[in-house]
Amino acid sequence: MKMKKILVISLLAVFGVYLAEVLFKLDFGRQFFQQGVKDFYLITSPIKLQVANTVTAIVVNFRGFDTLGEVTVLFLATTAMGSILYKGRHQLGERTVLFSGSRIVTTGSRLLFPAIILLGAYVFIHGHLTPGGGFQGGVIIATGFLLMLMAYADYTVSHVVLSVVESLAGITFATIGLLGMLHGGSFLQDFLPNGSLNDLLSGGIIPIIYIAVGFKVGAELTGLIYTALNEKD
Amino acid sequence: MKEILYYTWGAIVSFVVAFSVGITYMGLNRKITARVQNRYGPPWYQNFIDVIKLYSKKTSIHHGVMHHMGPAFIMVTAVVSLLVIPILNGNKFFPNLNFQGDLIFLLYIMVFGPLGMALGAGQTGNPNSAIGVTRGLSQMAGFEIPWVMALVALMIQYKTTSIVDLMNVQVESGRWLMFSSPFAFLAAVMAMLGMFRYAPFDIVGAPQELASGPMSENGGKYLFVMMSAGSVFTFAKLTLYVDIFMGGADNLIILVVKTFTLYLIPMLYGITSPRYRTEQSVRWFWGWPSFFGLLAILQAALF
Amino acid sequence: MNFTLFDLKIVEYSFFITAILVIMIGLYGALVKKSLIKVVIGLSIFDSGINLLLISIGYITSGTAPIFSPALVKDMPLTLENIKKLSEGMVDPVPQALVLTAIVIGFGVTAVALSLVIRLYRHHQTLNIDEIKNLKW
Amino acid sequence: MNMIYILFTLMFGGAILTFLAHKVSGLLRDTLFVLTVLASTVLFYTKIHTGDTVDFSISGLSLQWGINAYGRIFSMIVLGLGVMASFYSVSYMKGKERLGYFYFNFLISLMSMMGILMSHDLVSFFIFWEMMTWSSYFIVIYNGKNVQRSGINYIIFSALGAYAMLMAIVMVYAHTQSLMIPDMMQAFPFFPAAYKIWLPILFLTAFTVKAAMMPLHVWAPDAYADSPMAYTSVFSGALSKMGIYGMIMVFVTMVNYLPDDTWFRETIAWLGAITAIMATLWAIAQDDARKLLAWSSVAQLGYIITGVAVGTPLAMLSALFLSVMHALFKATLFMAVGAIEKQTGTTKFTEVTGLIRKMPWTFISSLLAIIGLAGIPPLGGFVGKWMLYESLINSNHYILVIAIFFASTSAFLYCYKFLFGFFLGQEEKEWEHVKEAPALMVLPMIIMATLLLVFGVFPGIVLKPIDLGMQTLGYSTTAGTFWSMSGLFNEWGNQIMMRPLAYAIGGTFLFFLIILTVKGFKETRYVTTKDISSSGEVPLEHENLTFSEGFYQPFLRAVCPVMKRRMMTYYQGFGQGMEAFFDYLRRVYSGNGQTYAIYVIVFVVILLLFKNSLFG
Amino acid sequence: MVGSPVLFIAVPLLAAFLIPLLGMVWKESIRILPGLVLLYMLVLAITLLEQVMHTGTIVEILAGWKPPWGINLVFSPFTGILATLMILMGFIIWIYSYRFKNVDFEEAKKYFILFMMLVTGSVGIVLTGDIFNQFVFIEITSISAYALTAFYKHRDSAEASFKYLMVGSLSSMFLLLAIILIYSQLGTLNMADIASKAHLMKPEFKILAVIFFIVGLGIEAEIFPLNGWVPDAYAQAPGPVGAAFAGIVVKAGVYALIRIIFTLFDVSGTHQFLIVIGLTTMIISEMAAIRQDRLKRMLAYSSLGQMGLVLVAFGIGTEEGIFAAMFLLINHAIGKSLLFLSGSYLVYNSADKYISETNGMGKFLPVTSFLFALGALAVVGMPPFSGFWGKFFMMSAAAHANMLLIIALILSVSLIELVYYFRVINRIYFYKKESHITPKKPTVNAVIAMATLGVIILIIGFYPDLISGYLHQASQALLDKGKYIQDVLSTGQLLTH
Repeated sequence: MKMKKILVISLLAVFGVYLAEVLFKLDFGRQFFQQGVKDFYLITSPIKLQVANTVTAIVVNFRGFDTLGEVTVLFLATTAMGSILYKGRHQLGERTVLFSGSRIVTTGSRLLFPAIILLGAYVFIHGHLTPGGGFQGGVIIATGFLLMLMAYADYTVSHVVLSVVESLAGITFATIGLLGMLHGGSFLQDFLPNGSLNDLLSGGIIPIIYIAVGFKVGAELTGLIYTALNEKD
Repeated sequence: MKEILYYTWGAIVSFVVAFSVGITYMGLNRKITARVQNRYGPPWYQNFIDVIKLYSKKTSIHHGVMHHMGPAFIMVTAVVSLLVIPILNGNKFFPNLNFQGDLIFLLYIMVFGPLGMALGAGQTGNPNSAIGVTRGLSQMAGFEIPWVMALVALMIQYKTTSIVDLMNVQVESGRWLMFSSPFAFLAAVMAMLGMFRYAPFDIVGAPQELASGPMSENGGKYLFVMMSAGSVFTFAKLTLYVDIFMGGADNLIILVVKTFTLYLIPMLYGITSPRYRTEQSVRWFWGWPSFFGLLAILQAALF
Repeated sequence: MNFTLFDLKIVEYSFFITAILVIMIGLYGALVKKSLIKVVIGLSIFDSGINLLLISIGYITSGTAPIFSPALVKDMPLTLENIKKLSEGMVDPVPQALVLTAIVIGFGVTAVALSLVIRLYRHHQTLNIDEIKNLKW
Repeated sequence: MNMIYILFTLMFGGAILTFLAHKVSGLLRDTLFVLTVLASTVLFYTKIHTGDTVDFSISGLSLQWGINAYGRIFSMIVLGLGVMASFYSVSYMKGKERLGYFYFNFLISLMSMMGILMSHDLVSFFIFWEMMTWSSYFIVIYNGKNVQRSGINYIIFSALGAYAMLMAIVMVYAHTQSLMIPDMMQAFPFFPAAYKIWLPILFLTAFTVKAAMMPLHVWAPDAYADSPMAYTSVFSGALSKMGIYGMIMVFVTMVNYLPDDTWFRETIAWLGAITAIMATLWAIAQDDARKLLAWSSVAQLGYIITGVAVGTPLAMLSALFLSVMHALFKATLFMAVGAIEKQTGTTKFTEVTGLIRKMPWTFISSLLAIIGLAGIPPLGGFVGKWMLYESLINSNHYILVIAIFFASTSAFLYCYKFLFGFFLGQEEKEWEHVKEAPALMVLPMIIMATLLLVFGVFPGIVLKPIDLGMQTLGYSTTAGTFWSMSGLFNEWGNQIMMRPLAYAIGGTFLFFLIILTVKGFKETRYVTTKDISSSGEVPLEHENLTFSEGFYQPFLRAVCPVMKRRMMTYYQGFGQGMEAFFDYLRRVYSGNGQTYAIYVIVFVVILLLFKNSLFG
Repeated sequence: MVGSPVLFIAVPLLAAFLIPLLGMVWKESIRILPGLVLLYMLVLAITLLEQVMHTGTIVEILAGWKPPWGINLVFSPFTGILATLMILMGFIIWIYSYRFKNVDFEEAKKYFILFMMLVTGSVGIVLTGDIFNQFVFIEITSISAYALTAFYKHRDSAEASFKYLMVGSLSSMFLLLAIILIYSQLGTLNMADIASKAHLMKPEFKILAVIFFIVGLGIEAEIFPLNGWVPDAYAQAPGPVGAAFAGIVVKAGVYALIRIIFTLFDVSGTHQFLIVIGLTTMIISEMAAIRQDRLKRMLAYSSLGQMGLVLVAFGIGTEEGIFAAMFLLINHAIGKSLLFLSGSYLVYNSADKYISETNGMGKFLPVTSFLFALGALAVVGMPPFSGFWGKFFMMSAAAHANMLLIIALILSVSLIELVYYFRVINRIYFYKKESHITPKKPTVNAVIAMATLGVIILIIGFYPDLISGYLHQASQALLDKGKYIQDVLSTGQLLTH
């Protein structure tokens, strides 16, 4: 057992040293490469797309395909979790949280819940303007549900609703991509008017996609939590 | 047609000669053996009497086709090898088939008969006959090795596989091969001991212990043919030895003298020997005789 | 060798050093710890270390967030030159975008891993990784 | 469409149709099977002439099929045996299960053998070679669970050989950019020295496996013994000859160009001789006829290999002639065993005796075949043996000839055992019901046994096509110098005339047979084998006095030192050692996920540590 | 115009999102829809492949941004063939598993979604021209694979899946590290762009990136010390999923590894490394395979060995070698899938899937057994089945490259392979059935799927020219790095509608 520890530590040490040796050749804090894609993104995003948040522009537009994949990964994670923890037809596990929180907790949760949802919605709607976006917003929404689930022993979320939301959001994303293809010739191509920088309605398809993503992530994470919560045999 | 008649006539004559000489030898064998063992023994012509007796006996049973044919098989070996072996130097009187066969053919035809007879013996259903056959075949695998080694040594030394050529070599040089290839001769003689199946190699027939023996199911005409074949074959073998080792013979008298001298070897060795078990005899043949055979081959190959 | 641990560079490279340390800690957890939960946590930490490294690659000394917020662009026309000038002071947005994706993916994997842990516990009634080896050779 | 295509289409289509017909009706299946073989034989001999070729290409590899005179020698064996065995198997296999499967593989193996003979390029040669392997393999394992071990052995060794050949083929291909066998032969003298050594070795590995040469023979006895006898006749008679076919080509086209080919030839020749000796001894020790014949096949192939390796024209002639003869007599014998198995249900000498009067035709054909096998004149076996000895003596292989002679003398032992064990000995009540095998089974045997006799007296019939084939291989004609229609000559000018000798033998035999028969014809009557004078006791009805256990005990005691060691034990030891090693090795898959993860890190670290030497 | 390469990704994703909705309305749709999607993809793939063969590589840009700014999909002869193969295998496996989990709607739904995403992810890995995007697709594939591995509840599948996940997540981490290193040096993620700028990288970065790529992708490509999870995962996954692993997923991993080594960097020694690691993988896994007593584990190890062979063939690096490697790849996909598909019926009703439990199945499941034997013959490389050609081309490529020792090694390993396959065939046909096993008759759709694979094996075996033309173009496409860069960076061809 000791041997294993020593082995692993020495392996990791070698690994770390080699990694560090190479990384230390980088001039930290400066750009390491002559001409990368980031310059193009930084210029095109505000000028052409009218999107203030360059990261969002990259995530949803330039590398939107990645995001589609990412959404798929989440979707698959829920499906996978459902499949892995599936117990059989008409069998739903018991809740692992068996009792509700104290009154303070429940009341506080009930109070906070709409605010959290609202915050989440705000974050994903303003994804292209401020830091944040669909994922972040979705996570916040899921947090709200988590709070409720933890606070109440009998709080339930409808699987059907979650699934419908999830699917619809995903379909929206994919359909927008296909519409872009119909419109401009390439998948996920921007086909809506871009508006002007820092307007809520700017950035073409970015807000729509981010809203879809927000819904999707929210629904999926909620679903994940809910599945994990109903785990007890 | 004439040729065939000529050959047939030759064959019959050589057969008669071989038969009478061979059967006499066998009679003499009995006599000599008896004398050595301090017995009086039968007269030398006893075997003639036996043969005639057997021929005139009525044969009432046989055990089936193979059994019936067995003696004919062994006769084939005796007669055909006699025909292939030149009897006298320069093929006087008995040219027979000397040019049509060679030593290797001879080696194989000599097996033909015993195998056929073995089949006949097998069909009798007598267990002892099968036991005898297995012993005989095993022993054959033993003595054939030095025998072939000796022959191969001669063949490569004189670059021929023909008996006639070997005889001519001796006539021309005036030296018997038993002197120019002594090891080959030694090996061949040792193999001959096995070939004649006299003691110590007589476990095949096992005349004393196996009261029934391989031959015991045969009687009358079958035994007659077998006995005659045995005598003819004895003569044929001896003639072969004389031909290839002792310079052949110019006339029948010399042939008889030479063959009888040669015949004394297995006979006397046999009288004075106890008996080997099968595996012992097999191993014996693969021992010294084969060693001499090897020496003979080396001598032939190197010099 | 231009990596000198006791140089002043160590401060500059603290991001990298931290990231590598986090990676190593995570790996250590994943490779040595017996509890499946700890293994998953280790993997998660490893993931975070990588993300940290990824983010720090895009860092530019005293750079701003790559957001053309109203405050930033309020009194200049959106010309190419202006944007270029602004963008030079911004950190690289690409690693940030990548990290976003990587985090989500890491999350998905962790979720699957945890659900597998639940299944394993159900099946083996233990979380010790050394006892869970029905399948071997 | 070219006739060659039609031939293969016919055989392949016939195989598939036969397979399918199995589901429909047995009669249709049998008819189709026999028809396919017959039709392809007729087609081959009427429509396809020496020198016909077709060219085509697959994936940029240009390939060629055709037939030359050399291939024709072996096609004679393949198709001749094929026809005989097909008739035989229709009757032999009657009532067994999975016949579609059997016939399918039977036809495929016939087809692939023809393919081997007709391939002028290495790829199709290899393909057909492998098809032959697996089709025969599927027949070897036809007999159920007990024969799996032999099947696996067979396939392992065959694959070993085939892979060696594949390696040689790609070496040739890489070097000459051509797959044609003639191209290879032409280019061979200019190959680099290492290739010159390795190519023959690799090819010979492949061929000697099929020809069951010494260190690679261990599959053969079991495989021959365990496949259905109807196929074994082809298996041992024709399929093993494919190895000889290849070996001869290797020796003629490659070994000749080795810088020093003597040691090579000597080694192979000696291996062949040792094979012959050891296999003969093992054959003597067998109690099961199938095993006995199987070992005997190995021994016979040993002679042939020796002849091939010696490689003088006479030796080659003898090897080819022996190949044909071996096909004839070994097929006859296997068929006889099959007939006995069919009629009695066993092939053990210790169980069945005294069949001579119940199965006379089987007996006669096996008698003739045994005489041929033992090499006793005037049958075909003798002719081949004679040429082999003469060639060995003529080419100064003195010790070798002794070895061969020893093997062939010892062969008498098992020859007798075969005949005695089945046909002679006491007739038993147990086997009274046994009848002669059906005509379809007996007829092929009789035909082949007769052919053996004819070829023995007139060896020229067979030697003529062989001579033509050897001319294709670059030998000058041997007709007249080494053989005439019924005479044989050696290099020193000694001769042997088969016809007068055969007449002498036949005449003497008949003469004395007549004497024996005519004299006292009336009073000599048949008595049963129970009616014997065994030490004065007459055995009772239920007493079986046949001697069959430990038949050659004394002899085996004499030779036991050399039989203590079996090649198989070494292979098994090797196999077990390997398996233990594998078992040890596969423990790297420890089953612990964490260990696997550590492997990953170890791998990374190793790569990092050696990055400069690996990717520098 | 049927469509463009992006539809290979977009359509199945759309369908995957749709399935839960449609499933609420019409239960059968969860089975039919993936099939329709896969069929559509197959038609599309074949059409595009035909087109590509004549007009050259299709480069599809996404979101309207040209490379290197946007992500792009490259449908070259090389990637096209692989994608087509994967989709074909996916479709056949879909046919096979059409009745899968017939009674349990929820499970079936998840199975089909995951399976479809497994195929899609693999196709994405092959088609994409962006390393980060490739990473995303690798994750999509992996997560589906984890879930599918753990699909059966009553087996040790979770254990297998957890091992897979552990090693797999390490893989993704290393990939990310490699991507970080590349990005830090070049500021770009597009493969063609990286390839064209690779000389600008500092060598130590390049080597480190290559090492991380080799480790990360090596896990997906199942090279030796990184493949501990493979036998467990293959053996514990449901039969069709095992087939998909062998026929689809591992191909994607090998593709990614090959792409990195052949196109992205010019690091010397990688080819030799491929050969060495391929040989090691092959030898060790075949040695392990021969000692297995469970059917699926044996098949899994055998699959590893075959992939090692493929890597060796790629490592030879000549056009001939790549051609051979592609041939082997296709043969392995078809043959090994057939083995998994038919093999899982042979041991259907046995708990432990011992090889001995296939005894005598030849009598009860004649078709399945026959197809299994066919697959085994093909995988072993017996002529005249498809495997032989691959092996032969591989050998001759190696011989041309003067690697005779490698040929000898491969052949001796093939011998081992032959032994264990024939042992199974023997058992199937000639042993007596074990009494406690009740054979399970394959469903009609399963028979159709397996028979299709069998027919493909025979067709390719007898007529390899059918695919060899494509493969030649594919191998040229892989080797011609300059053309790849040019195709991608000069936008390629914009599809019009």
